[in-house]
Amino acid sequence: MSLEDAVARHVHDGDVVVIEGFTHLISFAAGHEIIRQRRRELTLCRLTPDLIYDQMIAAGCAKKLVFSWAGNPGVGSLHAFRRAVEGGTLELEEYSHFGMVARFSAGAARLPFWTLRDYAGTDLPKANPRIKSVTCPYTGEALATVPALNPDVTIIHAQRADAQGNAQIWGLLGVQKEAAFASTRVIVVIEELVDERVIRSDPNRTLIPAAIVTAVVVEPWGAHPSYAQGYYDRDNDFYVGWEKISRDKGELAHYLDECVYGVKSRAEYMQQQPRLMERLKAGEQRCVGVNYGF
Amino acid sequence: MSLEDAVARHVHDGDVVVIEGFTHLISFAAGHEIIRQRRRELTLCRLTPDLIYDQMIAAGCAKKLVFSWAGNPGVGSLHAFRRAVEGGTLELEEYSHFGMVARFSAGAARLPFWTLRDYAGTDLPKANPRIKSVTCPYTGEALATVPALNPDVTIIHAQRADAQGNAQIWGLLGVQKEAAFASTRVIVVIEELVDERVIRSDPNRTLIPAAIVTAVVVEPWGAHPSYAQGYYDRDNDFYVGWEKISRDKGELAHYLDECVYGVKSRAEYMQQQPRLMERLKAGEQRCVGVNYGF
Amino acid sequence: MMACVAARELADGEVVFVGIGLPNLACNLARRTHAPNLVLIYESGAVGATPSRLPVSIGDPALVTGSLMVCGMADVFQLFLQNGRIEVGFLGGAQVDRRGNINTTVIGDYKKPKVRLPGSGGAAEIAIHAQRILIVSKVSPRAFPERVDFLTSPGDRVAKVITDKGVLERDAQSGELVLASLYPGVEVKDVQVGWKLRSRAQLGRVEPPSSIELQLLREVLDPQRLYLGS
Amino acid sequence: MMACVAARELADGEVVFVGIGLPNLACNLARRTHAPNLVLIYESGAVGATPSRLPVSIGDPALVTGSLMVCGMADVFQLFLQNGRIEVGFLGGAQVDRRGNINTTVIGDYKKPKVRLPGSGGAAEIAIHAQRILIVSKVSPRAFPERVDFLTSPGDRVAKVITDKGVLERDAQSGELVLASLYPGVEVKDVQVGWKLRSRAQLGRVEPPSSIELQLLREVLDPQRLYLGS
Repeated sequence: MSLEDAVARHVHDGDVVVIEGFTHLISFAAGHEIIRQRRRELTLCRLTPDLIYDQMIAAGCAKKLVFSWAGNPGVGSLHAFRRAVEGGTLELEEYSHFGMVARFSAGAARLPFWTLRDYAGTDLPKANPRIKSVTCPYTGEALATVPALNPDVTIIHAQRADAQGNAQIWGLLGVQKEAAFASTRVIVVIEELVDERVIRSDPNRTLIPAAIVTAVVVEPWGAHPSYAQGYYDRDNDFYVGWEKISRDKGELAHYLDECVYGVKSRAEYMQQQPRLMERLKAGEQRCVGVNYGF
Repeated sequence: MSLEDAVARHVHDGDVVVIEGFTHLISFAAGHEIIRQRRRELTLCRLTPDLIYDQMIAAGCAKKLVFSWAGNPGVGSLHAFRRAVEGGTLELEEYSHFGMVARFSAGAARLPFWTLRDYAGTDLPKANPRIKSVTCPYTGEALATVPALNPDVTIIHAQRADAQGNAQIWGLLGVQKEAAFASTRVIVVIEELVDERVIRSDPNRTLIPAAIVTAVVVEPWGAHPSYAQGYYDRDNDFYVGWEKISRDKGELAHYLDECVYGVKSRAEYMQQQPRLMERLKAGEQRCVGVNYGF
Repeated sequence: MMACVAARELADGEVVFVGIGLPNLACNLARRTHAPNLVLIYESGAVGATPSRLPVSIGDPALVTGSLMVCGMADVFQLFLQNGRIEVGFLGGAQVDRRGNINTTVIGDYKKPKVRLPGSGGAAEIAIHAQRILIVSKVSPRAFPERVDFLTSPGDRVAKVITDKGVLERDAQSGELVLASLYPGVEVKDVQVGWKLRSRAQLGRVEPPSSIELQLLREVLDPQRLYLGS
Repeated sequence: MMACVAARELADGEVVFVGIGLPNLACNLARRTHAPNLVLIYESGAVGATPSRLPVSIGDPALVTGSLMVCGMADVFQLFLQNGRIEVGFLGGAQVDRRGNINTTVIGDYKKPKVRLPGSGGAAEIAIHAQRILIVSKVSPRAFPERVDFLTSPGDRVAKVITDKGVLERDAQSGELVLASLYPGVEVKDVQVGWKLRSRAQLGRVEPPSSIELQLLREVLDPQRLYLGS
């Protein structure tokens, strides 16, 4: 299925949408497609909104943001996000990283809440009344709780999968597994389509099984300017450059026009900037394999 | 460190002891060493007591058993266990598999309890008052809880580790990670000691980090008659044969005399039965590797 | 016969939580006949296994080699079962009662058992979370009492009980097991349970195993007759 | 200077939860001098990383390649942090107050912020679960108010605040930050905060960076001066 079709079918106005990936494997391709298809009133959830949600906020897709750290990692601010918050046009629901991880964990286990030892002494529960507490039935102590997060659709970028969607990920795993299992629909976007035998040769590497996958999309370089371990490096220059682009509404609009609205697909996006491949292509560092024989 | 030293130092009379591994990677070597060192009054915890706890119960190591399924998988009963229970000489604390998994999960996360949707309509909470319930602070519904399990010592058999104890496991993972993180002390018994570079070549494969490991012991074939994926197959003949041995107290005592008390180490145990290696040695089924480059 | 009937209960593409023995045979028979896309999930964490030999336990290494995914047991119970991803669960038991409740814990009193059975394992949560439960068990008045001695797995989601004489179903209205169909050559009076068993108004007659089913079972799936018995 | 002082605070063999920037530099400096067995854990899930280049984010691929373990974030927060396995945690913040509380959420009112900062990230739980917190932050009356506008991370476990002028410590009795030592050439009056800062009776004087420390920082660890500034 093409990414255009997958977004058209499975991402609707008003949906609770998750594009996960902690620095690694963030599906910018899917974010751009959602912008191109002008989805509106989305509730965007993610630990780290990162540049992709900054772009989606700037493009008017978002009604609300559920998050735990909104910055340009290692660089500075997300300026479209800041303008929206400081201007009062974006609703916020804010946790810490552990709180967001716990929300996805509860959602994935289909429990209504998750228990964590956290938030004592902080102002976070005052800012977010959905952070509550529960009393341990054994020790009597009070522990923090967060409610389950069950997105309408979660989009995961993975290194490889078979045609059914059995997806393997290595390197940083973030909360992708929990987000996918918590979700009603799951779109898996992959760098590389592989034969089922490749997946079956190393079943411990499979993070997301086809049984929970709604659509599989092959989209090489679909995570740029984020990265895919073993495929291409993070485009740090782009992250640094985003500070200047996002500070200025006009420049940001120009970026969207040129690199998002101005292309039809990720393939066109990559043709626009052919030097990316030579600059970012990954070197070789193969793992020592294992034997699954018996 | 030798297994003899590891057990002498880290397993004490009266301890809460876990030897985990779901069918796969059960450290029979450690169980036998505990029997040889005549540890007493142990609280043995494990989802499936399996033959190893049947042997430890027969040898008089156990005061109490915490478990969820006590049988000889695919064969029949654990007769030493049954004699002890039907004779009233073994204290039981019984859960379902999910309950035991949840107890280890709570212990590993250092929470006092874990929440699960389970036990409604069953007699299990009547048989075990430690199964309680909690009210969801969001939906008001009642959910089951189990208390954390934090063993004094957990013993894990792993396929390979470096000298520090960074241990990699593939194939069935059971609850080994949770049991190890829940435990005060962790003994990792391994098939193969590898250079740190092997571990570092595939960090996603590491299940137990050296930071939580108390002792590392190299003990090839230490899981027999259980198995180690990629090293040797399960000795099903032994499991089938256990039915006859364990039915009869005298035969069981004879087995312990010959194969446990009668040998000093796993190496001697293996010399006793040289045909095991040719019969059970694993074939080759290598995984397709991955690239960790960037 | 029981394996064939169980196999026919499975629809193609379903996600099935499998135990060892007859349920495993039934699933693999279904995969080779009408349901090639059945997804088998074992309690041990193996997903999508295509074992190259008949597994002797749910932790058999043959279920791992060449499977689609292997995950830890916390994931099996939280992400698959409790999450509601399992469409069919197989259970057996020493006792099955009038309401489809199952006992795999003790015969007699819990504190002073006459017979100590293995216990729940995953059976309690399979019965609670799988969308549809199939019980496979030989029928007799002793094994099918009015009420189980210990309720390990609630019967609410039990759809059918596949026995060696015929198939019982859980009646939606009364909640009790009723006789739904008989195997060839079996009469109603041959199905004896510990309560007054009612029959469906339209009692079905189960088709005998086809020659293809028999051949697969006897020559491919269980040539050593580990589970087929006869 | 701040990186050197932070590095010296780390004991060999400790398990450290590391952020990017100066804390990362400090840890890698410590690893190459007095603490070769420091175990670095990044929020992103990389354990025991030995990065071949200076990581530009805590999710840098260089932290993964050749690390000892990579785990999901649920494990990072539950099995490492909440489990109590982290001995030292590094934090920074837009505001640090008299009691060591940190604000990384908003300047001004939460509902109508003057400046919207990134938020907690993992800072709330690092402050609650790491056994010892080290704050690294440049000192000024604005950045060190009497009370933070928003309390993101509680100060209870703060051991030291490493600034660009000297080191503050949390006084065990009063619970407030006091001046503990000064860098070479800095006077007490140069350390300006938003409250009346008390000093330890015995005010320490920090040794300047050794030539080895300087060489490692400038030529090996951050040759491009991404984080060293000057």
